[in-house]
Amino acid sequence: MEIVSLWVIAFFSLCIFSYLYRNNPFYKFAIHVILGLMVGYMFLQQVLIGLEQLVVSPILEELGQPSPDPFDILIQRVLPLLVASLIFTIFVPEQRWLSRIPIGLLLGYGMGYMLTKSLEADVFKQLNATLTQSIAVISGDSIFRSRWPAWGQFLPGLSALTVIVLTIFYRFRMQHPTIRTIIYIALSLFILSLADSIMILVGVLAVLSYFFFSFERRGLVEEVSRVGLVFMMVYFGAVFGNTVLTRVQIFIGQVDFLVFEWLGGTWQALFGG
Amino acid sequence: MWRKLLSLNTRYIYLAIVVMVVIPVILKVPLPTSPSEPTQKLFDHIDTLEAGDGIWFFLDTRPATTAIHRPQLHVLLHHCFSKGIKVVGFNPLAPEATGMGRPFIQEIAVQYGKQEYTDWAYMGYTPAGLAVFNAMSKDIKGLYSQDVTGKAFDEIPVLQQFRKYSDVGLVITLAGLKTPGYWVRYAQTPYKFPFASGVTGPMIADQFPFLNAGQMVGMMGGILGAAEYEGLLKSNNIRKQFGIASASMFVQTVVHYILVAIIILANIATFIINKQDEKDRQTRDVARARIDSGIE
Amino acid sequence: MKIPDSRLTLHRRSLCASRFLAAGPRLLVIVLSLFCLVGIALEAQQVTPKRVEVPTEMITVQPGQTLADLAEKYFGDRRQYKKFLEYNNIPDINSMKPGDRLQVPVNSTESTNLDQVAPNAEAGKPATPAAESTPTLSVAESTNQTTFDSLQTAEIEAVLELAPPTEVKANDVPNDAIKKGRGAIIITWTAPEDTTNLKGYHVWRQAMPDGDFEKITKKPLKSSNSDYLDKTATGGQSYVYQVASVGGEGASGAPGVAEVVSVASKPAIAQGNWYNTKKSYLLLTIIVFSIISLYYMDRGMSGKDMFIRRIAALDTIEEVVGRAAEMGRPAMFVAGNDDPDTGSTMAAFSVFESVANYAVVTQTEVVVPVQKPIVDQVLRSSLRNIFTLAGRPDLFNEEDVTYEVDNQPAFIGIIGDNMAKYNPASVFYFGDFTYESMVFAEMGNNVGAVQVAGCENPKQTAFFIVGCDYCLIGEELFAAGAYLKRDVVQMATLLAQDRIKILAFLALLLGILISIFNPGGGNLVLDFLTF
Amino acid sequence: MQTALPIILCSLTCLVLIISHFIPHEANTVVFNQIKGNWYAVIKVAGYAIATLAVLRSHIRRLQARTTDWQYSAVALVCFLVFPLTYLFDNIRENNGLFVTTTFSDSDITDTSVLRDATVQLEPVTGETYSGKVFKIDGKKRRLTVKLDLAISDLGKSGQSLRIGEQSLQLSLGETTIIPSKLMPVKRRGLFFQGLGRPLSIKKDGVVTSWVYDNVVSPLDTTMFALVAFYICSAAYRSFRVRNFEAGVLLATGIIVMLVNSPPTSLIWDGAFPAKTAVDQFFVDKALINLKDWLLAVPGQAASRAILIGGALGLVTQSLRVLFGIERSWLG
Repeated sequence: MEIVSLWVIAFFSLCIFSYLYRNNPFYKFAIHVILGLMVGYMFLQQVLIGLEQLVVSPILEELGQPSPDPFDILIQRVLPLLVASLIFTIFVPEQRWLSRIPIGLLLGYGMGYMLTKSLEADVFKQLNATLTQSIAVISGDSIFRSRWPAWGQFLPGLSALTVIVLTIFYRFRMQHPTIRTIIYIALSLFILSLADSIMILVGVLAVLSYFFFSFERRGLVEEVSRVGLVFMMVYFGAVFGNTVLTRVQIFIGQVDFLVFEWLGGTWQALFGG
Repeated sequence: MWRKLLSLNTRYIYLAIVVMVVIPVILKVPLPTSPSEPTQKLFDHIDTLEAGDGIWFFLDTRPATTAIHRPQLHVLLHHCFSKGIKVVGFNPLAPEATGMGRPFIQEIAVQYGKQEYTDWAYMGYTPAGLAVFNAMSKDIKGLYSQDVTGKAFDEIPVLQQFRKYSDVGLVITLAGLKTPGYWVRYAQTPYKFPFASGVTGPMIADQFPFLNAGQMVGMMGGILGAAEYEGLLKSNNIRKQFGIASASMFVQTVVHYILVAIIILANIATFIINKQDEKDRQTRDVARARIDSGIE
Repeated sequence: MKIPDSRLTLHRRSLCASRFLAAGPRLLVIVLSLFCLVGIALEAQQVTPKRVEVPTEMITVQPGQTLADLAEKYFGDRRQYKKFLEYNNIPDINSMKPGDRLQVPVNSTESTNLDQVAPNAEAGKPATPAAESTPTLSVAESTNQTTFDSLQTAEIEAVLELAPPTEVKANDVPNDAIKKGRGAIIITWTAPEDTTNLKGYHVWRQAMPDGDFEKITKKPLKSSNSDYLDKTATGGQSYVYQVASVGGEGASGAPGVAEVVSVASKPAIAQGNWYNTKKSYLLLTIIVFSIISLYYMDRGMSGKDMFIRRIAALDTIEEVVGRAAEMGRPAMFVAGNDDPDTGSTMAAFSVFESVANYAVVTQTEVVVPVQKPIVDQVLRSSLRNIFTLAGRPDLFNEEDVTYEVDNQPAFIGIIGDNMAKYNPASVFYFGDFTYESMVFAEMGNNVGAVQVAGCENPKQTAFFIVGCDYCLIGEELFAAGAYLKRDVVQMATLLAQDRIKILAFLALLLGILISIFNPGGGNLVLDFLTF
Repeated sequence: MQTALPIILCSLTCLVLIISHFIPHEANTVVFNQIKGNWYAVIKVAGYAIATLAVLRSHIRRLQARTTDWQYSAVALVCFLVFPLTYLFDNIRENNGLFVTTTFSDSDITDTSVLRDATVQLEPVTGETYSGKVFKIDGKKRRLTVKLDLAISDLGKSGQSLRIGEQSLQLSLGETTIIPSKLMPVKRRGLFFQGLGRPLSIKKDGVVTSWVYDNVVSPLDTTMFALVAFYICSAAYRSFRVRNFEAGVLLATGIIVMLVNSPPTSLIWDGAFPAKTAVDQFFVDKALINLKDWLLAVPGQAASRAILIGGALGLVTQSLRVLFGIERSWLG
């Protein structure tokens, strides 16, 4: 039995790998076998067992009780089943719109659930985390302040102020390149004078501004959103480079199986080597 | 020549990868690695254990990361079984890992002639959730009435001497999930036992706080950690040859370097080709200008 | 034959949206805000109920004391002694002995009593008899008798040394539910003036109509803490709590330890709350969000111009479909691997509408393999309607949208097969993806297709960025539908989203500036962001 | 009507869900679970049913029309039957008959596994006595399922008679008898629905089913995952080009991380720049590792956070469109 299963696994793995050369009958065969199996599996697990657990056995249990409650059965089991089965009107062209009702209920549920959850978990929590980190760094002492405590106190506020004031100037009064450079210098000074978490904050702000839809990308917005784009590119590059390792490792594991467990196991089974 | 490089059919790349991977794996070409500090510390800790001591390991992972955690578990088992240390495995936090543990141990146990139930056991999954951290400080019998093979708890001798944290010399979690943090917070900090972790690559950075705080005696970071451990096993004459981890580290290195190389080559190629096109265009323009002037 | 411009068909669809707009959204917003207001109001009056700050005390029956005496002492009326019986549910008046503890029935249900006692509580001085009559014996509580004189002595020293905690309040914990019939009640008190020889506190509880006081703290609480969370209260059951200040070697709970108790003036009932005040900010944000989008909707309906900047990746979709048309090869659309009721799949639906429109206009075949059930229903009927609107229902082919299999690896394999079979010239990936993103992108590239991808998951976006020709990052996916359709009503929501984003942006800036210029001080932004 | 009714229902459901998020009261959770447990789940089931129909229909059509690759449709249709059949087979072989589920109080026994070889007597009110053996022990919930020795033929009436009324079950273990604390109603299982009471957990349920799953289905996942190794490399080769500044950044970070991930790099680096003084050590020693970690931890975290925030806001907008009933692409 061991050998058989080894060979089955190896056969299917090789069939899949053969796609790397080109689409071929072996690959198609393997894929369609899996497709058939999984459709059957889903049918079994989702439809049969689902029906049994959600509708049949609860109703049986209820009827098994000394005093079954018909109302309960109707509202909680039969009615949902009826509404859900409206989806089958997809096969009746003129009554097809009825199938939208269960779909609508499903989507309404999902999106209503999503709205609060994502607003709470992603928006508020993430903003909170970002802010807390950077505040912890500012009110606590940072690399910069620990080195030059004397004016390290003022520098963050000073440079931030410079950035803001000059930016306002640049935006409305004089669009002079030197001012822009000064802004950049002050900005980098500001970032340096604080710490990584401020870097994170700046990155978050920049990337957020990349996603502004309602202004033309011009002037300051363009500058900032380009910084944001750079941040994102750094992230994407790092993620990509980091993933190569694990993915290749998976393939190595596969090769290890094929070579040692499959071939080696077969060899042992045949010649007891 | 440069253009040929750029218009290279991807199948050649696939072929190259297959060759680069399969041959070293078959030959088990090792990459000798210098052990990093966490791996060294983990090795030293296990080395201090006596024969007859026991360690617990926890598979908090999914089958998808088998390729990383199998080598990690194997180097540990090699070390333990060679020293006569008894091993008990659990996966109370990851039901998916139930099928993984026992075969992994068997592979190594047969090499050292260790018997299941007397030298090692695998207990599998128990639906206790985060309560295990507390319960295991008292008695694991409260959690497990039988092991993964269905053998009753009381009939497994190896369990009788290792029933709570304080009985074992080391608790190590092989984690593909975020569990090491939980272990430190809920188990190691209150109950104070030697604890270590073997994690996947992306999780390494998260472990250093625990290591620096001394809450972990050591760590095996990704497949590289396993490779370093194999190197330690070899340099201490515990195993003669390197294992799959070192081999795969060699493969990884080759693949990475060649990948980087061809990327850089391709960029040079594009650069040169653009230059050439530029030159051609200029010459063409000059020629056309000359023609025009000739017509004039 | 003449195929109407895609924009036209889209416009018709968006108009049918506008009819519902008149009332619906406003109604919903009103409902939401009403809910918010009512909830806040409800909880506000539930969290801080009016209370009388008088410690009603337990007294010990002295030898020779009759209930009538006590009644006169506390109610100024000898005929009221029956109250003792009913409040301490003593069946037989003769069963009482010296040393029995009686609760003096001062109880918020009887406002008359409260009004009498309240004034001298305001004076800060506890109610008259508290001093001499509170000391009791824990032995006597546990109803086994001790001799009379030991009782006496214990009383004396207790009187000398211990003072009861004041202002004992018991309240239902807000923003929680009854879990498995258990609710939570928080008991708060303030320590007495002189804490000499005050080792700690015990908390006692009495189930309201009938039931005797039982100690719910195993070992005395430290004298430092001034509140206790009783998690074992049965939901809906009203309790009277009393807090005893423990003196002597109370930690051991040995007999002969004096306690001085004072009782919460108002019985508390653990109950589920109907509104979570902690999350008001969340609800307010939603309401503001919807109001802003309503405002922009009105602007849009009234024909004002709404500016949305060009999104490069989305502008390419039309020409990518056009490319397939030129090459006479089909276009493929993959709607991710997530359920239909998730945001990214919804976004994929609306992108698909536009893609299908362009395809119909340019007479391109669209191949749509689907992984999840119901998604295929939606996409199929969408395609059908678009063909119908374009006036060519005859061109529609049921098999263009096919549910393949709901299993990730199998679906990846099928996609690979389809790529080789249909050889699409342009492929669209919209929705949620995991590791298959890389596989799809490369498979598509190997058949020489131009690919556009949009994915919410940041990690997978990296692979799409590398593998595909054009890629939507993050929320551009959700903006895509509105952007492509140029449907004013939906673009209004985009503008609203931008405003909210600007608010978040400014909130971060403000928060950081506050903490820069006043380090270590309070930060209102942070308070807003934390629940 | 045809569009208004579904949309109104949809947005009402949405509203209910939003409001219920702000109600901690226990009644709300009850209602919530009702909706999720009955309506949501049942609609999902219907969706799967119709999807199965659709895929079967399309493959049968391909078979009839003899389109290209019709043979594979035949393969798929044959394989479709495998899991239901194996599961049915396993269940008939494993557990035909009647099952009594019971909980026994803690005072009974400490170690549940000794119950494994207990003999069971079940005496319903109807008078007749059934013997059975312990089928399944749940040590945590202290619940054990007893399988009665009954043929499938008398499933019907005995099942009925057993379900109603009190049964007294006694487990006799050697000479000691244990009377369980409380009895649950007998689970009657139809011929096909046998064992369907519990979720189909592939690991435990039946030999054949799990064999097919372990040897055909689950290896595929790993193999597909392994395919990514090839594709990721070819993708890197193909599209890591310095087209503009951003692409350059992408390339640079990618290459740096890849280099650092291969151990010899840091060895070479440390060999090339030996750290003599403390300052050198600060800047040189482990410089590459630190750089990689920093790239992922600081700019990377910033970007991913911002993308998350933006995406969540977009999601909220999407849900608002559904709530307002102006998102109609799902109507088709």
